[in-house]
Amino acid sequence: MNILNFLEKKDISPTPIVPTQTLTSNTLVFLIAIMTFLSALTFGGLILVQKSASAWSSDISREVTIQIMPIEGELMDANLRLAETIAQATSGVSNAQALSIEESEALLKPWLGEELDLTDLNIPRLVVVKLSDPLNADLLSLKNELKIIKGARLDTHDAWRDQLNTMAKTIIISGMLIFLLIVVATLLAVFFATRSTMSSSRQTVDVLHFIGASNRFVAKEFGSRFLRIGLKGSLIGGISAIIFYMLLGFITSSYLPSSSTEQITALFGTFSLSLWDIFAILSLVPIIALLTAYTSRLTVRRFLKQIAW
Amino acid sequence: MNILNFLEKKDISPTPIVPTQTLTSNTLVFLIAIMTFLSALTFGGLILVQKSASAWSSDISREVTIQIMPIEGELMDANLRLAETIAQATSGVSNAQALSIEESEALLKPWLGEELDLTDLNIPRLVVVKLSDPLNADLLSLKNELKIIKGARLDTHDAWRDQLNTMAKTIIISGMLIFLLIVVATLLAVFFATRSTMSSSRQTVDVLHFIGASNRFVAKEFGSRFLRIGLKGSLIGGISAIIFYMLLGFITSSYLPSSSTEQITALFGTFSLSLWDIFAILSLVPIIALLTAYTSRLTVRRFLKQIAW
Amino acid sequence: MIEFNNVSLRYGDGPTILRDISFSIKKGSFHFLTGSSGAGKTSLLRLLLLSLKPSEGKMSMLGQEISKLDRDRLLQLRRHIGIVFQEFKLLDHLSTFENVALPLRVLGQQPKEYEENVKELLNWVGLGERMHALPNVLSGGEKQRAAIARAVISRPDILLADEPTGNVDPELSERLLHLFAELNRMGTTIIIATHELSMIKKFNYPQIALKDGGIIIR
Amino acid sequence: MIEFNNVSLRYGDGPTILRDISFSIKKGSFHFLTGSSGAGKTSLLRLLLLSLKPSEGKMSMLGQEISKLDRDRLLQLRRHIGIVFQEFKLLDHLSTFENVALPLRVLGQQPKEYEENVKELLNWVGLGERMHALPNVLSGGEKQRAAIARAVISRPDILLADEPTGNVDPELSERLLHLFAELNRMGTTIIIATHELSMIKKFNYPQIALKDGGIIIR
Ligand SMILES: Nc1ncnc2c1ncn2[C@@H]1O[C@H](COP(=O)(O)OP(=O)(O)OP(=O)(O)O)[C@@H](O)[C@H]1O
Ligand SMILES: Nc1ncnc2c1ncn2[C@@H]1O[C@H](COP(=O)(O)OP(=O)(O)OP(=O)(O)O)[C@@H](O)[C@H]1O
Ligand SMILES: [Mg+2]
Ligand SMILES: [Mg+2]
Repeated sequence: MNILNFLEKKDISPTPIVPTQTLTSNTLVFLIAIMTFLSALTFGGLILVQKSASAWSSDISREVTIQIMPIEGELMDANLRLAETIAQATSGVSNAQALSIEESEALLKPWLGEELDLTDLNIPRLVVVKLSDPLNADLLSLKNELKIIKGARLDTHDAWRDQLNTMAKTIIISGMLIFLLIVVATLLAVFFATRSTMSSSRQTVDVLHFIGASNRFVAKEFGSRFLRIGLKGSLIGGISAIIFYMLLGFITSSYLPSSSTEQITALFGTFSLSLWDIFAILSLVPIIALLTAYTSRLTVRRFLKQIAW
Repeated sequence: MNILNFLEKKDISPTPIVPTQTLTSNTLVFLIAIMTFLSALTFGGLILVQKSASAWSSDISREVTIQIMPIEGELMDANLRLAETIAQATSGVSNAQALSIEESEALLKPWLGEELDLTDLNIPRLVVVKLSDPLNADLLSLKNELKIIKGARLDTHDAWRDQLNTMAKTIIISGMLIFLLIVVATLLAVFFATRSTMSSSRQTVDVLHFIGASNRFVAKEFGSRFLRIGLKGSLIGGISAIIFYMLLGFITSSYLPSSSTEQITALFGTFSLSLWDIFAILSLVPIIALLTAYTSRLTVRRFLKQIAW
Repeated sequence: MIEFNNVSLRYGDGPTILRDISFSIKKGSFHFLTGSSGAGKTSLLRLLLLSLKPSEGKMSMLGQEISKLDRDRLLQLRRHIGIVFQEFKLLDHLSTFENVALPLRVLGQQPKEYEENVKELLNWVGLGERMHALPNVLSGGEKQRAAIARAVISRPDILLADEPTGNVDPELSERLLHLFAELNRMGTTIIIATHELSMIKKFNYPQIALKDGGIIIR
Repeated sequence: MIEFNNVSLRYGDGPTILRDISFSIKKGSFHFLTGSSGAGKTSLLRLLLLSLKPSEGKMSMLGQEISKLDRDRLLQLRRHIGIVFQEFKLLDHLSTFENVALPLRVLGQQPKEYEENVKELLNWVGLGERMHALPNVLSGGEKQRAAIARAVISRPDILLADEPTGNVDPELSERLLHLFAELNRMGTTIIIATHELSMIKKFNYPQIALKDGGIIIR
């Protein structure tokens, strides 16, 4: 914490009128540090979930499938070529490619067993259509045009995507609830701690009043002190959170058995925060510091109102 | 908080020597309440995940499947009956039942498309074997005996179960990490807050010393006070956590669109804590209170060592 | 300068401490305030410091009717009043020097401007060598002198002092009273609460004597 | 009873406050402790209360060599000593009654046992009516009397008092000194630090005078 000492200093000569290094203020710094840490953790978690959810969702939405049923009297290969052509002509499609029989088999194998030979079965065949621009792709016209091929059906995975979105939303909303909870708790904690610090500084306030200091003067002296406490605490908390994430990323990538790493990656994406994410987390620091300063300013004001006549 | 007032009282006549209702102690109560709340939240989350994971896992492990490939010259129906008989004779198996062709089709349909008629295809057939006692079922002998049926294969879903277990373990370990973190933070917070409370009671301690009170006497006076603070704080926190869970369960079941409720249920099971779970969460209350009392007792001891000569 | 009209004071619903008190004090005068322990000397001084409101009656100070002032004007008025508390009320985390300089800081003066004055005054009251000590290592008498120095450093128009010589030896007592007399000659109105009969006799200023809630000026 | 052998005292590496002091005080004696402000009266009393260690030299009290005692024995010894602090040191959250009863509570007495005694003593020092008041609403003199009552309630073998009459009027002062004299007659050894020459003259007990770090007993 020594590197944070600069936060204690002001211009050199006079000692601050409000004592700076008391145990109560250390408690407050610590408390703010914990709360910032927890907020940052939740916040980082939110970023990670949100990222992987949108990654899943865009993976899925970048691909639609045309399924062609084997129908007596239709030439499957010709139909596959036709579907490819129609799809490729649709706006927003980058590429359409029929799966070979072997590829289709590979998709089915886990369900039908290893030894199955599908070559002499008439199984349905698939055309995988890659979208360059999922949002603006004209899937409706594609669907209409496919009607000329008997047994063709367009599968846009909508149901899947909906489910995924709902799930991601649910997780994010729960996370935001917890985040809010922690922020509210932080503010309450600051409020209580400010009051207790104030009341242990009651003597100082009294004396300042008796020698004619205005409420503005007193509030300023306390305000700047609490801003410094808030900054110190939230900096410690924010930096700890980033270190925590770095350690976590390091541990998951190097120590855990790779099978669980895969699980985690599937669930949360990689535990790697980009510079932007770190920046976003660090932006909590000034916010919490300012909230602290503001809360304590309000508290000080109320306190001063109560004790002057 | 009025109902908690009884915690403040002792026998009637003399006022406690250590002041009971100061702002610093209110801050401490509040702080402990928050930390207990967060611990209980994490703890409850752990219970929920653990429960649904073991529910998944036991759902899976209660069932194994025998897959029989269609092989030229074998009578599928006879083989199915034979497989059923062998399975039923194995210890730990409660029931074995071949799936009808329709049921098999139903399993395949999502993958092959609605319109597919499998009746004239020779698809592999399944025998679902329910285990009464998954741990002691003699799957090895079942596997051996099935060798007499050509094209039969036993699928114990081991890969699936492994994956699920790894995932659940990962989540639980992460949760435990967070839980530990919060507990450590609580203890640190109590430590700091105790010190600050002590130093604001410095005057009291001095006076007690000057009139010849022993350290035992002083430590006892403080100890009982901190135990009460810890109890009050952790009770408030624990009860809030339970209320929080109840509200959450209520909200998820009545207000969210049912699709997201399903998602949540799939992920976490229902948000319903059993009486036992509530009991487990509440067991945090005395633990945290005792930890508080113990931490502060140590702090008080150290403090007393420092100031006496 | 100071006018009391039928002022009464009681704390909460306790007994009446001061009953129907009326008096006026002229600018530049010097009074002792006497009365037995618990008679209400400190309470009267707190009225004069504007830190207590009278339960009844009117008071005006420095030409202003107190009940008509808002809070900011009150605090402004206080800057013209210096006070020595019976229990000193020094700030524990500030050195003696900084405690004494506090009123000047509140008035907005910079360290450069007040440093000389503060040091000179500290030397005068015999605290030159304890300047950098914190209050809780000072002896009783040293604290009292620091409190006196803080009260007079800003040359207030009115000086109130509550038993300012209770903790110092008679020699130093007299020296401090000479300091007050000096300030008085320069125009400061002074009211000193004290028990020390020998001082009262020696300096022979008029007395405001409190007895059973009323006052006698002699 | 009390023996000082070449005792010296300095705080940290500040100047030496007491230098090579030797004296002995007999059981049942009564001394005034005098000296100008900052001479070291409070410091000497803190040595006697065992709340300061001498920097050099040996002291023994009640027949025990202090440097040889462990902490528990020290605290035990303190129960035989009553003290009136210059700044009172009453506990703000306890009523006057409870402050005075504190030493008896520490000795393990129950409320029933001490209630009568405490009330009687409070009446004697004139605080009967302020018994349930908290210290911060007491006047200076009332606090001082409460502090005195707390010091004498347990009938200590040694009574130390630091300017116990600095905040009360001469009449009450004399009354309180008579209380001390009464205790003394019953066997308590008494040492009172004071500035009040009139008291010293009137009661005419021997003086321990501090000057420039040394002492003169007369
Ligand atoms: N804040 C308060 N609330 C209630 N009663 C109070 C308060 N302050 C003082 N008193 C009571 O009012 C009476 C007068 O107190 P005050 O301090 O004015 O006396 P004083 O003349 O200064 O006495 P002393 O010489 O002992 O300092 C006392 O009985 C005291 O207990
Ligand atoms: N804890 C301390 N640390 C450093 N110096 C101290 C400490 N306590 C007292 N002193 C200094 O020691 C000297 C003697 O102090 P002491 O309180 O014993 O004087 P005293 O005789 O009681 O004076 P008074 O009559 O003013 O109360 C003073 O100069 C004081 O500043
Ligand atoms: Mg008074
Ligand atoms: Mg002293």
